[in-house]
Amino acid sequence: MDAFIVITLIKLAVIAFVLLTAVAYLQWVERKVIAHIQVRPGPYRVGPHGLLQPLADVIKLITKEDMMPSYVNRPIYLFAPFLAVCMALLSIAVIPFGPTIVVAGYRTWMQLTDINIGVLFILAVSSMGVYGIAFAGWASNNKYALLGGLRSSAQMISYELPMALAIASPLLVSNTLSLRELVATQRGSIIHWNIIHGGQIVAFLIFIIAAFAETNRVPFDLPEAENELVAGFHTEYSSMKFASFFMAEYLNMVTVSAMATLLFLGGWEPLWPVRFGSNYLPSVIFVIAALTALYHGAHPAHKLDKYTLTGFGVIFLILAAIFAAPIVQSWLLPLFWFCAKTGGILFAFMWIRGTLPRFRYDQLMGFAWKFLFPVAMLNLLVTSFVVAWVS
Amino acid sequence: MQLWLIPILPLAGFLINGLFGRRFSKGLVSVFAVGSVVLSFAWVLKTVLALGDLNTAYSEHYFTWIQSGAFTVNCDFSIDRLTAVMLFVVTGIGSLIHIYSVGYMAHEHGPNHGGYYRFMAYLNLFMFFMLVLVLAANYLVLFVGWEGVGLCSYLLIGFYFTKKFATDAGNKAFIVNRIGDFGFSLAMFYIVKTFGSLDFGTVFSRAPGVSEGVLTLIGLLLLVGATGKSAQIPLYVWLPDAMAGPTPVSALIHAATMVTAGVYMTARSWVIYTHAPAAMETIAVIGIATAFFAATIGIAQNDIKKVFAYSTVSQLGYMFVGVGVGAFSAGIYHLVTHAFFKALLFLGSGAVIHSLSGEQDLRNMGGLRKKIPWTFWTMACAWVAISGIPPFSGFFSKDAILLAAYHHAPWIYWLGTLTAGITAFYVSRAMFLAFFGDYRGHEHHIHESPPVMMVPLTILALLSLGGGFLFKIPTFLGTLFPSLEESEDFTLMAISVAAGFLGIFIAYFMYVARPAMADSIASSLKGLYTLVYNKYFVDELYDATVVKPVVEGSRAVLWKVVDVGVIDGVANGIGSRSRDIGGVLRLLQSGNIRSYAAWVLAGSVAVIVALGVAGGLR
Amino acid sequence: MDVVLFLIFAIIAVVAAINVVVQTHPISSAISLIGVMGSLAVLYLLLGAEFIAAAQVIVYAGAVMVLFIFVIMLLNAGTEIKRGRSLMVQLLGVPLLIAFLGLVAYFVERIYPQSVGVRFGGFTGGTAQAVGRALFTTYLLPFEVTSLLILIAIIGAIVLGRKEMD
Amino acid sequence: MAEVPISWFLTLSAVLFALGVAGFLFRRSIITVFMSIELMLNAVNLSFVTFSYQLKQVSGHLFTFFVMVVAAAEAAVGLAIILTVFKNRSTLNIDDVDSMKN
Repeated sequence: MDAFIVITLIKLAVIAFVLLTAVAYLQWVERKVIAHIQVRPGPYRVGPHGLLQPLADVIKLITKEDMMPSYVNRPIYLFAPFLAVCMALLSIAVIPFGPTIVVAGYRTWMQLTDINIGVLFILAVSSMGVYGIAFAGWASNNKYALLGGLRSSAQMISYELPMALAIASPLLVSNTLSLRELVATQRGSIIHWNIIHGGQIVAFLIFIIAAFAETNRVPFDLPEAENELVAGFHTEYSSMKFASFFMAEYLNMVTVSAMATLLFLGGWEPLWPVRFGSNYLPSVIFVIAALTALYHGAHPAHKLDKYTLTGFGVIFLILAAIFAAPIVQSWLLPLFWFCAKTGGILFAFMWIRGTLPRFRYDQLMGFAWKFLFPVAMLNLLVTSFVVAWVS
Repeated sequence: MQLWLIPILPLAGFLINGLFGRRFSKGLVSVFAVGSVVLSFAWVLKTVLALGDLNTAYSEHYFTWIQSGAFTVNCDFSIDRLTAVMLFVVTGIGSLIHIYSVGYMAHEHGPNHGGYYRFMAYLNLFMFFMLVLVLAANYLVLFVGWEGVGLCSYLLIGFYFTKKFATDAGNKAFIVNRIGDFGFSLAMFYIVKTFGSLDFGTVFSRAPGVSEGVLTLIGLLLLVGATGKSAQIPLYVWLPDAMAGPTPVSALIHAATMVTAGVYMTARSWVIYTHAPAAMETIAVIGIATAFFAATIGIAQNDIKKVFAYSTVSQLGYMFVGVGVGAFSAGIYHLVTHAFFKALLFLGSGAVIHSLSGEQDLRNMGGLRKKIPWTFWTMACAWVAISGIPPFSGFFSKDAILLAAYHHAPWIYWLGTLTAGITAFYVSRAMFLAFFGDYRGHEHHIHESPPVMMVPLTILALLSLGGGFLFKIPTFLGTLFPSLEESEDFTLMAISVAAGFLGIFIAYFMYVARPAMADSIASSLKGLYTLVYNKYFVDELYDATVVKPVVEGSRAVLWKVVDVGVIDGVANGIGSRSRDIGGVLRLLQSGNIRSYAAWVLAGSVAVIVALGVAGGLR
Repeated sequence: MDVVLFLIFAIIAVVAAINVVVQTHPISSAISLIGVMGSLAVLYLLLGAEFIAAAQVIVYAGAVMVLFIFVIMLLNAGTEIKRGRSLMVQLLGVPLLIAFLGLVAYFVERIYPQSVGVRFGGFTGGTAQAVGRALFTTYLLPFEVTSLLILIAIIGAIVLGRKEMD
Repeated sequence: MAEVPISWFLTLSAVLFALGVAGFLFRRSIITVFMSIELMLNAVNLSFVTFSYQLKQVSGHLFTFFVMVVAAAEAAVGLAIILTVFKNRSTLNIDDVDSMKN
């Protein structure tokens, strides 16, 4: 019992640290990606290649003056960002990153807690997430904020339906609500994943589209459409409270990406079977990365690159060596696959943000109710018939 | 053997035409209506052939209809020789008349547009109920058919519901039949009380052990039912009025099939009657009285259909005589031959009416022999048959009845022979007035009816001519009924044949040779003529003794006292008391939702307290 | 542990419920109600009703209450106006309410012995699988009827919400 | 580890229900009154789930499920009605909606 608590606390600390750091750097990655899509360098000044930019941003946000507008509903105004971050963090608790591992003699899951209604839990928590935005919009006592909040809550309840239906299909195929078992049924290679094996490509696409809307991302970022609503629901927020909404958005992105990975892409299962050498892919990738970094370090474009890139090359080489070590492979490899898949989806988020324009609001709602919802319904129907037929 | 298929086919026809006939073309309606009945006839043929000699009844059990204690009524059909005869008559004549109707009703539109499919649907429904009646294996199922044909009779008499006399005639038929049905119901109650069952088999096997008095009572009550359905004294008054319906209806329902249901039922209950001589005697007396009485009325009627209507009443009286004197098979024999020639007479008169575009009065006809010869010759076949001219069908059956009557009681024979003469006279009168002499009417486009009408006429004509010796019904039914020791008596036969010839001769003399003579006789016997012409004032008598008192009584007591005083008083009283109470309760209806909620809360507290006090919460 | 959990969430529920009643602003009431629902969900978990707990959060907190908030925001419903006291309701309501609560509590305490207790994991029949099985076998007809009801409610809401309401 | 007496759950349910009734009786805003109804439904749901635990049957969960669904449908229609009432009468005070009186 005590060991359980201690292990859980340790896991909690590790996950919170990694996640929050990752979120901070996700923002850096996004800025870089969009910058490169738009053919400009992006953050470059703080640290090598702008790597310390997130740190600078955090310091800036914390030290900024915390504006408290007059005539706001103070308790709710303060409560809203807190709620948003809380709900975003809560769903991470049930997401597994890997299989059961043994650390220092203790068996544990690479997950904070495994509950057998994991999927329902995530749905429940994500449905609560809308309150943060709605309250923020309402409590700000600002018409732009109110409209943004209204829009976002309407949008989120609308897209929750096709999302839930899209989630139901792979659940039917895997016949479980537990996220761990969900991954277990997709064991093997890419052909065993729900997206291929269960024929859930339609559900996957619906899920991704709905996820974009749920996280208020381009092309569905109507709540913060700056040309119409200034900054939407967080118009009146500044400093850390503003940062909280920002963080919540990125956390939600991570959550839905992880969900997509678990539901459709086989979780931490490798792309192809181990017996064909999938275990060595990370090492190979890191070696290639290291070689590239070392090459550029030898032929620096900038003055500092000579040291930084070489350093990175060395780090990559060390990582490659670590991944090649059999002792840690058992828990590091699943983590690698999971992060790779989730990262891929996150990259798609940024990629789409860099390329697609924004919807109009009525188009957005019409799309949800008149297209996405019927298609999701149909997909669920067909899936259930197929499942009933097969079993 | 799927006996149920026989009645179900017309029922299917009824449902199809009744539900969808409005959208069908006339041809399609005809196909369903005629097809279902013809198929039914074919199935009867197949069934009877497959069942062989039918010496014992063959029955089928479908389901238990009523079960109450030891008393059970099943929905059963059974078929024996009597049923087989009836089935052939009903489906055979029914098919012919359906075919005939296709032509006769072809122009049916106008005020009741869509009358054609309605007519065909009713006709099919009638076939269904009639077949149920005939196939029934117990009194209750028979009663279902009995009531059903009564319903269809009502619907078809009042077919031209936009005309008041037609609906009045329908009502009259229905109400008069209620009296008979009341007797029938009482008879059934008594049968249940006595035998504990309504099954024919059970009742008849137990009948010999029951006292004569009880059987007489049952027999007389059944007879009341039979007099209603078969238009015997004193309940015959509805049948002449029933001619308000279309002519095929008169032929099928009011001549060939439904009105003979009483005869069939009486013959079916022969076991009861043979053990109740007094009831048998009553049947015979009622029968001969009706036969004579109706025949005399027939003399003075000018409406061609009325003449045949009274003739039908009269001939039904003959059948009752046959049954009443114990010659059940002779009665059924006459039922069959009568079905042939009377259906023919009606259909023929229908053809005449059709040719004259609706003219029914004999005084406006005349000389039609030349204009519609085919109709004339077919009707002439019926004429000789009903007049009892040998060797045509009517001769055999009438002779069989009269012979049996002579052995039973000679006075019945003599009255019957006289009636035979009168029958020959009035039928001849009608024929002479219609087909001989000069044309007295105004319609100038007299034309022969279409083939679809003439083919059934021809078939019926052949049956009227040859039916008597083709179908030896007494021999066929000999195994079913007790045989009477009958000796062929050529003297009696000759006398009755002579009466027939005499009737025809007198009619020829009066209406063809000396046309003025009829009127002079009528004026010289003015009192008698008026009496007969007005049907002995029976309708007026009933009106004064039954209808008026009932109407007046209803008006004075039921309406003024019971309805206005008691029923209205109670209804209005409840209404005004409710309003008073409502006036008090209205004060609670404040429109304030929260006060409603407070009352709901008070109610739930009261419920909890009551439960606690009553000990429900333990 | 179970008792502590129960007490924590029961107290949260009661306090939030009182808050629902006494707050004058609808949105405060709504937030309090969400609190009640959330704590009830935890109590459901304690009672072994994990599916119902999830459904409680998804349906009540996630959908129904969002609708409420939505309407409050849409109508910009402010603090309620105090006027025209309904004396009868006050007179009738307070004693009745006390009587109701007292009676129910009395009977509950009398009927249910203290020995019968609730313990986490004491009942494991509330999984999604068990509920689903019962839903699609024993309770299939009510389920279908309910779906019909929802359809009717959707149509009703659309009809009521149309612009050309007059 | 101490067990929680069943009666506590039921009493909690009764208290929540009574609070719902109180809200219904003493509040004037239609929206708050409506929320009080939801509170009562929740209280009843708690009883159902408790009974389900006591009887070791899943039926109570099903009843709760149906109550939830009905509550959701009710909320949809009820809020639509509130919107209509507000549109036509520009009031959210329940005492002003009394045209059904007498």
